[in-house]
Amino acid sequence: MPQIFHHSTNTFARITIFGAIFVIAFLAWAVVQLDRSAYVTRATQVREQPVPFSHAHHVGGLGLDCRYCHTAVETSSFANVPPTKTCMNCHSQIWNNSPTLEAVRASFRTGQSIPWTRVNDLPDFVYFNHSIHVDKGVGCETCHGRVDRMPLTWQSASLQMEWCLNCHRQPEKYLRPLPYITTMGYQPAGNQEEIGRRLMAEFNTPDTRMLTNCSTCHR
Amino acid sequence: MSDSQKDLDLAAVRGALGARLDGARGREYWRSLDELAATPEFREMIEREFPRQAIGWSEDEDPVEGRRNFLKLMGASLALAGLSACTRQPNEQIAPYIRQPEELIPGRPLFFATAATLSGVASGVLVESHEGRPTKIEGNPEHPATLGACDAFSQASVLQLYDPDRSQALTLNGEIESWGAFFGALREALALQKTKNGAGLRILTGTITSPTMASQLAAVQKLFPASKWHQWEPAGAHQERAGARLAFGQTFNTYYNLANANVVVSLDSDFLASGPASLRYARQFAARRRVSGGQTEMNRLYVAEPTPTPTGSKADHRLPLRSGQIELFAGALATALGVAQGPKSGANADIYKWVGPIASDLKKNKGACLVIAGEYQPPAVHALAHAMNAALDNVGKTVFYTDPIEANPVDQIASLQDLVKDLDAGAVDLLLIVGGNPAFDSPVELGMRDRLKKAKLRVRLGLYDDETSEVCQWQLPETHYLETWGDARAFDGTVTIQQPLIQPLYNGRSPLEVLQMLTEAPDARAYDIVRNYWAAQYAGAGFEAWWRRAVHDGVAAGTALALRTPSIQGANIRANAEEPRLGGTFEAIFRPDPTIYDGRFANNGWLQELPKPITKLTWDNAAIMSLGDAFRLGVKTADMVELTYQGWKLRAPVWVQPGQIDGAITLHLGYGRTRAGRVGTGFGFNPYGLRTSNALWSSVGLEARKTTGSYLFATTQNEHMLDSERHIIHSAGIEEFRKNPEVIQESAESPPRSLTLFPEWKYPGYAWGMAIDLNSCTGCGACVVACQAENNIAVVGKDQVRRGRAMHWLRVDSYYKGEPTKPEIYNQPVPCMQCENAPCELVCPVQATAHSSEGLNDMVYNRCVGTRYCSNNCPYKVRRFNFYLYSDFETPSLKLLHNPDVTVRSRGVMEKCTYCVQRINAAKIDAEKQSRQVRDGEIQTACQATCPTEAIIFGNVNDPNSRVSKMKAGPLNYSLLAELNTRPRTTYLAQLRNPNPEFEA
Amino acid sequence: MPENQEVIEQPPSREIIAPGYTFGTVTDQISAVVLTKKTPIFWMACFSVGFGLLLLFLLAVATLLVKGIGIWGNRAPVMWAWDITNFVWWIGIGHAGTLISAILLLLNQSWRNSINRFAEAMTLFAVACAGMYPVLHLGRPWVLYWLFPYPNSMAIQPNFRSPLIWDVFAVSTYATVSLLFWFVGLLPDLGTLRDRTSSRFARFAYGILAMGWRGSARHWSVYETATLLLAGLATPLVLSVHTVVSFDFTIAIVPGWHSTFFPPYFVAGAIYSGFAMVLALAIPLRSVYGLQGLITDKHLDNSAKIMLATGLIVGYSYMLEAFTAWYSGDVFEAAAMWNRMTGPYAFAYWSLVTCNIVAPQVLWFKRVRSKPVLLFLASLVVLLGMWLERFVIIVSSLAQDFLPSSWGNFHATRWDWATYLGTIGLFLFLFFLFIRLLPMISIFEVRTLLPQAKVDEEVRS
Amino acid sequence: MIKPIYGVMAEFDSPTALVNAARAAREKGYRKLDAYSPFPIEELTDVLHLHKNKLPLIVLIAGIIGGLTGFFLQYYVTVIYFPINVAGRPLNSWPSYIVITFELTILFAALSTVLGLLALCGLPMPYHPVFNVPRFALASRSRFFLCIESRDPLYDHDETCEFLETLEPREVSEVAH
Repeated sequence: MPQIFHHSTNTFARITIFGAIFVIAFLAWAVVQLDRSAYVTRATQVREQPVPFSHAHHVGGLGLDCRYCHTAVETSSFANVPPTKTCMNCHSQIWNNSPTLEAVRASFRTGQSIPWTRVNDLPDFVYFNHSIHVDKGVGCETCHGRVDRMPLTWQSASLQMEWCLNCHRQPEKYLRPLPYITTMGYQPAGNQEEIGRRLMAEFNTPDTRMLTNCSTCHR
Repeated sequence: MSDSQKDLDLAAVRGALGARLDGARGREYWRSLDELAATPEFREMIEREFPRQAIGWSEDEDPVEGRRNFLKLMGASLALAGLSACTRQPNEQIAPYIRQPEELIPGRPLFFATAATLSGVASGVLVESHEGRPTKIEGNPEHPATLGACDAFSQASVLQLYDPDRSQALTLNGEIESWGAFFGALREALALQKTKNGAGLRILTGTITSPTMASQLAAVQKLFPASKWHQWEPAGAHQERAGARLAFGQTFNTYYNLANANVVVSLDSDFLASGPASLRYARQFAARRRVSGGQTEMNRLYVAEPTPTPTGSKADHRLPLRSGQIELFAGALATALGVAQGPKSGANADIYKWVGPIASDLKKNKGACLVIAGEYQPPAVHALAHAMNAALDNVGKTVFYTDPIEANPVDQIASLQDLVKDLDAGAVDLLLIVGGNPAFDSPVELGMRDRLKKAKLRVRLGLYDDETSEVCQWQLPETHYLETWGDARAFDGTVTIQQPLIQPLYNGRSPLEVLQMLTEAPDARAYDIVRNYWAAQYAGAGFEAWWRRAVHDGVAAGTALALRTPSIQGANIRANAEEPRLGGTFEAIFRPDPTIYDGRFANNGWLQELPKPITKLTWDNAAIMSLGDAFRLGVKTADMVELTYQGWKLRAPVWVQPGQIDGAITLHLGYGRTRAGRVGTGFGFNPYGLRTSNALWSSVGLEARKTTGSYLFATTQNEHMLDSERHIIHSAGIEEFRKNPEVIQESAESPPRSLTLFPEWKYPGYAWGMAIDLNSCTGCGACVVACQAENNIAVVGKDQVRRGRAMHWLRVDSYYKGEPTKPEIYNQPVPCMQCENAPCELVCPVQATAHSSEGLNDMVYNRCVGTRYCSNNCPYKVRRFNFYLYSDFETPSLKLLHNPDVTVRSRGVMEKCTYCVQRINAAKIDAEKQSRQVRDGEIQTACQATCPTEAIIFGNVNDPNSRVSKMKAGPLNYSLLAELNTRPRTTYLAQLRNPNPEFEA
Repeated sequence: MPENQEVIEQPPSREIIAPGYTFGTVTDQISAVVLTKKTPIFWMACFSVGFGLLLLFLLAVATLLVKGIGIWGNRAPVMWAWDITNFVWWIGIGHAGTLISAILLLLNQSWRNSINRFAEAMTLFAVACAGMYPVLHLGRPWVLYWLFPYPNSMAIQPNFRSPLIWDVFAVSTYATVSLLFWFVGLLPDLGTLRDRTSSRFARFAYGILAMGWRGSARHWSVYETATLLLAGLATPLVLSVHTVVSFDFTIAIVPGWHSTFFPPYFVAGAIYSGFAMVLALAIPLRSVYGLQGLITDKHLDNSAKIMLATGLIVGYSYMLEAFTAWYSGDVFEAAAMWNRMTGPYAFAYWSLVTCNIVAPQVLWFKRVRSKPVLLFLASLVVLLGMWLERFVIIVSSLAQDFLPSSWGNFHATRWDWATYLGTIGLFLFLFFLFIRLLPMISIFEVRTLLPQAKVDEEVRS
Repeated sequence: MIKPIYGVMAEFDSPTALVNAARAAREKGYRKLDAYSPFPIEELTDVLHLHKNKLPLIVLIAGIIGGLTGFFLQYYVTVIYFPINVAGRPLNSWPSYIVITFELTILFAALSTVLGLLALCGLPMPYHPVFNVPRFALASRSRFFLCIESRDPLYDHDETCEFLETLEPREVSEVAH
């Protein structure tokens, strides 16, 4: 009988068989990467806003404290997006006819809310409470990043479960003294881990078993 | 709550909506309601209405996304959550306030006091409000009628508020009109009436206790002297008032104090579960039954009743009697007490056998006992009860009298017949029907449905466009009590100022505002009407303070009616010697339905799906009859019978009920609605079709015969008999218990903690646990609705319930023990047991359910893949599975109802009770912020908070001083199915009974 | 076909291969089934039935995915019903193949040579059908991958204590190993087909699959070791699979499930139903394709004997089940058993007893064992019986467990039927594709059965 | 150009003939030779001195690796990676891990068996000189072939052909590359 295959098919056949293993491995790896990619988590992506509000200017430049606008952060689960009134406190005086702020003034006139786009947006089955974190030494910067350097705001962390667990499993690596909660670019005075452990004792932070309960975040 | 928040002007939006509606005319409008709800205008309306009160994730490019994200709702995303992080978060938006009200902190609920009314009588409630959305009703601890507890009706009223089937627009003959147009028409009609002193003006209301409304009606009366005000309350306290008149010659209001009663005799009164003060009574009654520490004194309850009720289930002696025999029994008892002259023996030997021991028991407890006449028993029984209480000198100790709480306690049947007379005479030009549903629920022989049409101009103010609206030209949307100002009296006359929690959703007006239209100041707003009235009442300075306090507390100080001590007109007290003869017929017994009452709650899914006490029937009523009668008729449960009463006919499905007395067929009112809404229309059958003026509550002469066909009931429990081997309910007689306090422990088999191969898991810090006192539980079911409201539990509908797919996290099982004709009845609430060795956790392949360090059996909905293995392996069967997409993610108004702190579950995931973990976490966070421990009682689970008898106690079992620890430490404590060594954190306290030793069964 | 297509019909014989066959004739007769141009009506008929049911299956699955598990009759407390019943049934059937090829190989049962190929194929397809149910019965099938350990951003992994995870591993391993075993067995025959087919495409396809097998002595020596090793591995595996499946029940505390002798009981049952399926397939096939010479009455007889033996073990298990329920003195166990016999599912219980214990007793008689038709019927009865067994164990136990308040009965919906018939369709579809495209009998192993295959002793040394 | 020859091939009718031929060739001193048959003939293994192969060792090692992977995967996940209290069982519930440990052992071993088989047989090799012989198609049906390869030191085209003829084959043919 005549040969069915050309000589080269031998090499080809082997390559396909053993190559397949690597291809599959690569695909798996790719998916895992995609799962954590900025495309999926939307981290570092600037969101469109009705008013081009610059944290860089207000926090970095003017040095406003976070709590001037986000008033509920110490008392409520929700840090609160400031009412138009808060903007107008200043902007009825300064920049009071800048076209970029027209949306704000319009809102104040018509009583229609400014439709801000959420930047740090957890899935709806996750229950995050700002107040307890802020009261127990988790700085704004720890999750929101250097807001004072964001001309337009973006989400700095992945906000994925493993990211949350990093801190819930070893808070000592992240806690800071209460006076520095809103500080941007905070540098620990000394060894973070030691400070962290001291603070945990001070705040009597629950043990990590409790911090990693499912119901701590999911209900 | 500051009024500034209330001045939202929605005119513009309504304009848009109205314009839209004008497009769709007549009936077509109704068909197009859904479609309407989906239109941008409607969403805008809802959304513009709320952002100022609620932080709402509002519109978004994709309308579906937009609707979904409108509120803190995750549900639908759950379906996608499968791909977890692989799904990107959609763009969500935040609509902040313009000016933020200072007392409101976004993310933290506020509570406001107001009152829900039933048949006109108030029960005080606290309403939880999330950024302006009322989401949950709790009892008001300050209020005498509720004492912090809450019944199923009030719990479910919040769903009624958001019901998309509520009357949404003012209509004239089914076509949308404006309030202006109506006002014009009304003025015209009134002008005419003015000329004839209002001779043609009739107002028909339900029972009214509101002082403000009373004054308005008086004012109207002054303006139109010849006008008439009629009242009709289908399940009102007519008999009670008539009884008082019979006994005292004038109308009095009666209430009791069970805290002082050692012995209670109920003459067919379900005082623990129905009636305006039932919550208070239940609390007091349970307190006198609780055995703890050395205290082993229990009160004793005798109940004579035809159909098993929650009260009957608590009885130490339950005496099955036909409703018609109660009078005979009361007479015999009165005779035995020497209060009346009656025969000492009679045809019905049982009765005379019973009265002896009961009478001596009562005599032994003079001044500390109580005879309660059922509110549906004839006047004579009430009179006898008054006489006996007087003779036992209980007045002022366990029985109290005040002037009636109603504005005008007329004989409502007479009042209705009077109206009918005028209608027939064609004397009624303008008939204003405020609330109620007379076309549906008035006595059948009056044929109200057609008679009403004889009034020339018919105006109906109602929550729903129902059977009555159908026969009226004008249908005015009524505000829900959570939408407006008002006031009402409680059982003892205490006034609550009702305050609104939210702007009217559907452009409704309150009864006060509509009645106001008849007066000189037609356009006053509810707030001013109520405030001005009380300002007028309030003598002296400091009204503002008084008003603010009254509104804040939900109780107006010093408004309880003064106590009276009326004297018995002995002549009227006669002991009937003859019981009505059945003569081959049956006795018809009419009762308001345990869950949808007189039909007003027919469109309320929570109440429809709430299993009725004892029968566990949902979505239906039935012809409840005894096993004997069923046998004689040759029928079984779900067979159809034809009932005939004085020529009126009705087909109804049979329900064979253990404990039902032979010869009586009990029919629950309220079903068979023809125009209730999408939820309530067409379920069950309508007993009003047999109910005549002369037999409102019961009468012999009902004929029943088997007919063809059978019916599909939806019950949540099929098997009720307790067998001796399965130790599910532990109980003992009090004497037995006194002799041997360990009697329960000995009968309960529970393996020692050391009996395990595994190292112990330690639970330092908090260890949450629950104790349920079966001795207190009446099985009323309020806890079930409370749980449903708190935890966003979906309504699944009759068909799914029938397929065993009801979603209640907490169920109340009922069991019968002993002979089927007169069984002992036991109630057992079953939430998740939070087992320390949870069988469900072991078998979950994805760790969607696992144990928390505080001993909670956590359930992570968004991790669940839905193998349902956990449910199979749960010996208590407390896990519920979303077989379909049960949660409503579409209806805009229903989204406002959701509790933002609890995930709304989507299709294909398992769900269950976690001790209201959202409340636990909230309390813990607050405590930790103050660097302290959570205090005992600081966390109340929804079921616990609402329970009238405090049967459910939750707390930290690591704290030996917590209430729950103390209860668990007691000798009555036992674990359900302890032999499985699941180590439940939820345990039960065994039930005790206190039978009268003189009683030989 | 090239030269001498000398197919000879042989009368059935008591031997494991009819006399008169030569290397050529066995080769040609078996490969002819695949290589022939004309397809028999029988095949057409069965295949179309299978295909039709397969479409029904797709419809059922589509509806399930769109609407949810609710379309089935599953309810509280019967959260598992036909879904898991079918799963266990199919897995059970999927035992015979590997058993025949592995265990009988180790036991030197040369009669296996002519039935192991299609038995293995049957195993594969049965496992494929079984595999459908664990996926479809999920409330959210699209997150199936959470059942596998993989590095994820949720930082959470499967619960390795759950028998369902054990299932995932056991079944997927079993499927993989069976596939490998089957393919390895096919290699030489693929070579044969490659060399015998006349169509260029077929030659190419078989050529690729044969991987250049050329029957060299070197190949054969490694090949023999490999098959022995695979057999050695598959033997404990095949016994483990149904053991693990039985853990789904024994690990749970449901009365009627929680029992220690399930593993041997389930394995026996699996082999029982497996052999029933082998007979149900072999008997029609051999008569349609005239293979009585290769699949002789001897094969049927042996299979029948194995059925009888395993059937007796199963019967013993039923009795043991009842006995322990009574002897344990456990209220709930006793109640569950009593309910099984007298409760709402009594009919199913007693029919399964009839099908699995009473009916198969006829296999004691040689006269029955030598009547293919009777054997065929018997095996169908057993297949039905084994389905009922799983149904009763699962549903009747769940329907009435601990608290009477939450008892409730299961009623199958039309979608339950559609899904079940659907997988039967899937099975037929795959199986008849296999019949048409691959040799249903292992050619090279049959060659070794021929007397000519012996190397004469005297010429040696 | 002259095509180099892979070897010469003799065709036989019966396994016995093939075995004898192979033995004769070995005795003649040929080493680079191979026999082809439609089914395994164990005698050939001894005759051609096919030393025992390494497959069992490979499989053993793979199996052990699989087992260890299985156990420590589970141990790591439950004890180290995310310790969760499941049903009050200890974190390291080793009895529960037996099943998966066993399954992975089998899986790894089985995969290594098949890959090993292919590797040791030098498969896949769709192209091979012997296929150039037209009658070789029968090697997978009913005929038996002995091939002496040209890379054998003793190989000489004519001599080898003659030698093969002495073995009374059905036919001798040369195998082109």
